[in-house]
Amino acid sequence: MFVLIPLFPLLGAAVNGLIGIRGFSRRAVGATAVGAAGMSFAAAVAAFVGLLRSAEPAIVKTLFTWLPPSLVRTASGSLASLRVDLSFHYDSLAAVMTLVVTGVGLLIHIYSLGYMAHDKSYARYFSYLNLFTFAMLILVLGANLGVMFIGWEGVGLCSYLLIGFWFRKDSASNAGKKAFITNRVGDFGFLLGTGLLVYALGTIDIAGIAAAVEGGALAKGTATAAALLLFLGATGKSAQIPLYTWLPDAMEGPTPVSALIHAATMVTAGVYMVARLHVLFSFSGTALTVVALTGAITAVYAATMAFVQTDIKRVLAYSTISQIGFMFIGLGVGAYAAGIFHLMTHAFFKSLLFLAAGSVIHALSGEQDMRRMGGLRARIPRTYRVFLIGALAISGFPGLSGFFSKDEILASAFASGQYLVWALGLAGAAMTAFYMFRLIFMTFFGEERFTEKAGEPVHESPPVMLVPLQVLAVLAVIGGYIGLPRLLGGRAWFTRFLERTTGAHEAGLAPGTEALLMAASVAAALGAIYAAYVIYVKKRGEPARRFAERCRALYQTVLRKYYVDEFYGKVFVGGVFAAGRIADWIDRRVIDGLVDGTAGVARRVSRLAILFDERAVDGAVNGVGKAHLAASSVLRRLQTGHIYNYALAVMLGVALVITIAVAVF
Amino acid sequence: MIPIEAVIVLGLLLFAIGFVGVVVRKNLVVMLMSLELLLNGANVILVGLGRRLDSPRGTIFAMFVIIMAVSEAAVGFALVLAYFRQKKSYDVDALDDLKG
Amino acid sequence: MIVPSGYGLRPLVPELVLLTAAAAALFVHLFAGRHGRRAAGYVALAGIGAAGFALALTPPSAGPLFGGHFVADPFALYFKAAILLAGALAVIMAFRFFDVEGGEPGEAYTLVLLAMVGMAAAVSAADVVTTYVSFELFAIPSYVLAGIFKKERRSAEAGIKYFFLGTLSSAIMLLGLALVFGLTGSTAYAEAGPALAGAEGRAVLVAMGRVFAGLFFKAAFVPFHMWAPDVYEGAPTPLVIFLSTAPKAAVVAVLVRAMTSLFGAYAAEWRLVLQVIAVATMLWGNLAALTQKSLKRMMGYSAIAQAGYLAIGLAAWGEAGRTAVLFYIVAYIVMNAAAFGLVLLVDKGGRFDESIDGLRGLARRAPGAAASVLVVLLSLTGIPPTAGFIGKYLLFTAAVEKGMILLAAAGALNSAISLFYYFRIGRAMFLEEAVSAVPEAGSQTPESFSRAVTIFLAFCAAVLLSLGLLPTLLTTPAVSAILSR
Amino acid sequence: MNVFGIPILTFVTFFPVAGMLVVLALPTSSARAIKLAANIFTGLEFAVTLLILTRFDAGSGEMQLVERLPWIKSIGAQYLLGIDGISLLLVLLTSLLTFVATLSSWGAVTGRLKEYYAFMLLLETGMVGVFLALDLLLFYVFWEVVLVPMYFLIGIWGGERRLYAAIKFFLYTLFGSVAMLVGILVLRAGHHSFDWMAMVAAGSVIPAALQGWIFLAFFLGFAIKVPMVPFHTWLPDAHVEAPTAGSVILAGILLKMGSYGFLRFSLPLLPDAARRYAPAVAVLALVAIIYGALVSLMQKDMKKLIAYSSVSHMGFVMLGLAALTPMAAKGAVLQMINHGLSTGALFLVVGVLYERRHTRLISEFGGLSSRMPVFAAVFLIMTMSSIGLPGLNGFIGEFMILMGTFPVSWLWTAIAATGIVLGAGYMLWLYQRVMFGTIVHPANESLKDLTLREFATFMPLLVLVFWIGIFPKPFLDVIDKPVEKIIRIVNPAHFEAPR
Repeated sequence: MFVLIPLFPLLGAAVNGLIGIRGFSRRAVGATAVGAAGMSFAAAVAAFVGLLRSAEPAIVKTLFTWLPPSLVRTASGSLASLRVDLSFHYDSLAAVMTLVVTGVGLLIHIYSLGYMAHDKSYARYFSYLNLFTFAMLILVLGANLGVMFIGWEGVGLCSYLLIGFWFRKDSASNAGKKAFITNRVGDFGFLLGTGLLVYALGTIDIAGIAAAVEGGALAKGTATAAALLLFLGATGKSAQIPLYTWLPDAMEGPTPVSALIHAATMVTAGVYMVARLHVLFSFSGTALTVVALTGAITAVYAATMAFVQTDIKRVLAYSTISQIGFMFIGLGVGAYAAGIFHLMTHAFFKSLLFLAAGSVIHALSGEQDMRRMGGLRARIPRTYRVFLIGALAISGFPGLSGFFSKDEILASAFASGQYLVWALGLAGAAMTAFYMFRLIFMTFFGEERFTEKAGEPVHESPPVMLVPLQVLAVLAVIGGYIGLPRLLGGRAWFTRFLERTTGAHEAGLAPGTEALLMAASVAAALGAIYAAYVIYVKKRGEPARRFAERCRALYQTVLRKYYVDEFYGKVFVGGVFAAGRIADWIDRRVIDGLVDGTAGVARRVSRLAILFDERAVDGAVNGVGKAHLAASSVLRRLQTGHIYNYALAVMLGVALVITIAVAVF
Repeated sequence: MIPIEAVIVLGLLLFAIGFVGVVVRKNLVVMLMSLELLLNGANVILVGLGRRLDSPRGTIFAMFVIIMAVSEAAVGFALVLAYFRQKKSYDVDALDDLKG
Repeated sequence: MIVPSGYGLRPLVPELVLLTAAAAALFVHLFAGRHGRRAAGYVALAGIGAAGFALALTPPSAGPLFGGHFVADPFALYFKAAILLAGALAVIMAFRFFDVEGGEPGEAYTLVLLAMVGMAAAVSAADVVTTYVSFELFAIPSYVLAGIFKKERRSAEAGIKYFFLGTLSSAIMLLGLALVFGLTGSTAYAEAGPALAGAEGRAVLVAMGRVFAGLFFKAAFVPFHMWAPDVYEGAPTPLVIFLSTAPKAAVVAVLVRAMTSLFGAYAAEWRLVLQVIAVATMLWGNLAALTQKSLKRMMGYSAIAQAGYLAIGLAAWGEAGRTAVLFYIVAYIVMNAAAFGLVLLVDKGGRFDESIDGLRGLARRAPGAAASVLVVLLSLTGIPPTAGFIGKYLLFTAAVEKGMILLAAAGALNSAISLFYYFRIGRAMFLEEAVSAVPEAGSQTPESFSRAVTIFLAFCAAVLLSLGLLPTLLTTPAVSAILSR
Repeated sequence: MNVFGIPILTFVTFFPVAGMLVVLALPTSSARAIKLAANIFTGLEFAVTLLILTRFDAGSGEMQLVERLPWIKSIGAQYLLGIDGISLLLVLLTSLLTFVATLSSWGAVTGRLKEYYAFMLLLETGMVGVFLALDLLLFYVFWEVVLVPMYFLIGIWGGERRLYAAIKFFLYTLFGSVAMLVGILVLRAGHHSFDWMAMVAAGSVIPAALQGWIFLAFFLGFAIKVPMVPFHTWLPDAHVEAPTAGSVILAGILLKMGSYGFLRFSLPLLPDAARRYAPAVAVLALVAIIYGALVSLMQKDMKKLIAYSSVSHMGFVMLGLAALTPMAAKGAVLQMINHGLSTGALFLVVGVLYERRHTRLISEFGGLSSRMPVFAAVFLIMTMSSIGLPGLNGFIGEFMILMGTFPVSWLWTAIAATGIVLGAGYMLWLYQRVMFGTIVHPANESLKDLTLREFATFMPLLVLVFWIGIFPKPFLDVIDKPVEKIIRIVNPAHFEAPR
């Protein structure tokens, strides 16, 4: 049943991609794509309901054998038969993910109908979007690392195509390429991690890995190595340190794409993967710590960069990186459910923010620079309202979804005793609130800094765009209540539902401590919002400017993204190209040179130059060849034409023959 | 009786003189004569050996060689003459159209 | 000195037929006059055909005849057949040559036949005297053949060079043969051989070295080969076909016989000698061919190199080595005939263009001939599925089986080197365009292609291909010729 | 099983020769008839190779449909053909790609048609023969037969420096193959037979030291053909100069002859040497993977870029074979097929552009996506196939090679995986530079999208790219047993019961 979920988007992509692109009207294209997304969502809901009713914790459905069995000699010396089936796995974790993917996906499909209405490549766009949904669902449902990897790379491909959707722009196609290649670096880790598991366990089946780990078949060191390699893949896909640089650039894509792929779904694939392999990560311990620390550092680090960005979408991009850091904190302290909970709420409010930002951009006919916005509150009030909801949610304003999920993560971090992680998380939360409201204030408050182009007045978006926004706003508000913690009288339903898959995790905090922590984060968030208000509304951004001037070096460093892009460009890309040039030089000069016999000896044989024109020298082509030709001309000189020379040669021959014969005798 | 060694040395001497003549002299006719000397050197050895071994075969062999030498000389002269008609020269150094 | 009853002169019939044909050709030449330029040739061809017929009817005999001077074993018959083949191919091409270039071919046909008599005798010789006499019997006509073309100065030069060096080398060989006689007191191989085994080794080796020198000279092995390129370039092309193939066949037969009967006890020594000679010959021939501009001279060096491969088989010896040699000699005759025949394909106003450039664009102008030549080139290089490949293959295998892996490797390497120059021809024919497709008015005489040569080339190609695909056609008689001895 | 009374393998091998004769018999003036005949023959040939499937037992690892006739009795050479799963896939690939290449030549080749198609058909016989011959001498014969037509295909219908490229190709490969010939001779001296099956059955008769030498001789021949660094420099030249169809066949099939030979002969016949030298081969393969990728990155000519990418991809194949584990080896065999399909298709892609613009310089293009959407899609799919996107064929091979290699050495796997990253780099950059951006060059404004005939040539390749990517089981099932059999001979330790 649940296998149908990815089927619809696939069909939608195929229909639009093969037929729609040629013959369909825009309406038909839209209907196909949205219909596919809708049916997929319906199927996801149905499957979810089915899972709730079922007593089974997980359903596995195998379609067919993908890679037939091969013998593998594992680390322990035993022979395993590695078989990879095209099989799917549906449990509470997958259920949450499919609902998020198809639900948010459906809304974004609808939104796109309006946003992309004037684009020439309408069918191509929707075909890619459907294809993405399909790939993401494969990633989520895959029952083994192989199938997961199909989705993993599939979403990467779609991301590549959608970032570079407006391929005439060089920046767009560059960004797409950068995203793909950075992800490939992550895949390098993913593949090696998979290889290590094959070697260690002889299986890449997720259930099989879990069973083997629990059965004690894996050494701790091996587990750590495998987990870290896989996590390298996760950092690529989820834009964490050190592979985060592609995500801000990815904003070159259409805004709905940013919302769906680069906020709500694809970038959380790494989070999902770690959660999916929680047994492995938990067993290692060390790996889990690395995950938590990476998440915490990324959360703060990315937030600092969001402080100084002026491109509305780039702020959101850094925010996404930061928020995914939070998710990894949750996973890293063992609170898998909390991490996934945040994943879900983040999907609501971040896609809301992106789509709302898209609405702003739409209103201003493509303007993305916040320095040329301001005062939009009055001009596009509906967009403003939903944007504000999203900003409050992400800031952890009490009662909104972000508050619950973030709080649960921070509480778990504190409970795990990793206070550094907790402290970083708290700081990150405060920073989040600050830059989000910096964004709100710069965009919607103050004076209007934009110039209206003639014939394109600032306009509110059409309903087809606003309705999804409003739905998402509602979700961003109420989405947290399914995981309402016990402290606040909830039953933590979401956590318990997920713990059917991830196993129980007790925060083990005293209610008092928990309340205190909650208060701390609320205070941090509210304080940060207030600070933003003072700086950007009351003082019209003056303090920020003054700060930038006074600490110019620091400001520049942050603005230039800590020069990491430059560093990567110089060291890695530059290194590869330098190596490429060297290799190319070797190829042309050394190897072919040796072969071509550029050796001066051969060149000096002047007769050859006369004999062979340089263009078509069959003999001289080849290195050995040139040497031969030189030898040849020597031999020719020996052939003098004189009888007495020849006669001497004959006598020499006689002597030679006799000498050789006598020598052996 | 003359020792066989002396006969052989004589033959070899003749042979060597003939060879040196072929190599050193530049006149084709002289070279032709040197060739005859070569063959006669061999003949001396053959006849000497035949006597020493008390076998008629040596002499018979030598007679065959003489016959062959005659025809060779005839052919050789014919070729040299044909060449002379074209080049008006007996100089062996002129024979270098074919080389390389 | 008793002739075995029932034999009489029967084993000599092929030689006698050739001799008769030679006389007949001479007469026809004298009386047919200028109108019958080809008449002597037809007689010669008929004579060769009749000799072949006689050869087929000659019962092979195991033992020596005529007092141990002569054997007509299957081995000898095989080589005689090969020599007849070489003669026939040469005579056929001679028609074309003399038709275009003019000249008096009658003597040439006679001399070819006479030389063949000498060769046939040499192949059967089982006595040092017979060996020497038959050698001279084919050597003397050869000198004349090289210098026969009076119109061409280079021909006379070729004749003189061949004559002086040839006579010198046979004198050296004579000295060796005399020494054999001196050491053993016998001239028959059957008696001398065993005696040599017990004689003073160094003296035997000196004798052997001299005998081999004479043989190597005729086979154009390095360093006795210096005459060959000059003679091959200077002599009339059809006679080069003859001179570059038939004597080698005869010499190889004599060598094999001398190695088994006379110097059988000194196998270790001559095998090393032949290894060195083989490598030197292949390398020298191939390397020197690389930079030649004249097609004919290049093919001359190619002929030298090809003989080097034969030496591999002789060095390897054994049944396999000799079988390989027997196979390769036939392939060699056909390949060489075709290679030199190619020179006669294009006639540019009464002359043959001997340069490689003259072949440019041949594939377009004469596709059939070009395709045949391609097969011949593949065979010369040793690329399957041609006789050249099988032949080289057999030679190399024989060497490998005797542990001479490096020798085989050298042979293989050489066949790769030879690709350089053989495919200069392929390139000219197929990949390049003719220098000027349209002859400029008056400056160039229109060229004509000979249908006969095209057919000739096609025939050679067909033979090479069929021997390449079905080598058993030749290996079976070769093996039986070897085993009979 | 017979076709017209001729045993099927013989028929498959020599049917193209019949085609060649027919083409040669047609009058030179009737270009259409010549093209038609050539296409019909290659098409029929493909159909007949498919017919083999009906009598092929996929579950067996043994040689099937064996045809044995005496050939050269005196040296024990036989006319011995047989087919197992490995050969089957390669023969199918050969007949398919030849058909595709012939089809793609319809408009591309205009001069000297008769010779062109005759050489194409002769080439096909050689290639099929190489994959079917089980007698080493016969194998060598077919191996060399391939050389000549390819030489002429490059030399006559090639680009500007075709003469240079053609002779370079010929010389390189001939040097390699004479080395191999010597190896064959020595091998035969040890076994007194050319019969692959008999040699395999006889086992390790030859002393290990001698095996080493033979292995090196074989390796030289195969490594030049594959080609492995540093024997690869003939490849870029040959590709750049060859006509499109020639490139397709060169990359698609000829290179596979090298890796096939390594798997079929070097491994099972010289097991001791293979075990000893496998790490060295693997290291060379790794060098090829990285080196090929780096050099690709620097290329300005599309064909050259793809040629170097072949060096990199064939490095994967050789790594898979040198790992000596069943999984890696199976991956390698599949990768041979994959590389044939995707690189063949990429050369067709370049050919499409070349036919329109008569240049292959990347800088001449840019922004083509907007003018040629269908072409863009095909190119993209093939690019993705080449860089190993899961779900497409390329991934399966690479994945199995990497997974199979890991137990042997994690370091090899890691280095090879780096190659995958680089592969994405140069291919995507190529795609970007050709397809994305705005159209700068005015000549590109009027480019036509794929014609129906062009699309039809891509179609079978597209289908297979997806088929192997999604449901590779039939392909892997066929090669499972034969590959395992070979690996069992070379590396029995891999299969021993755990101690």
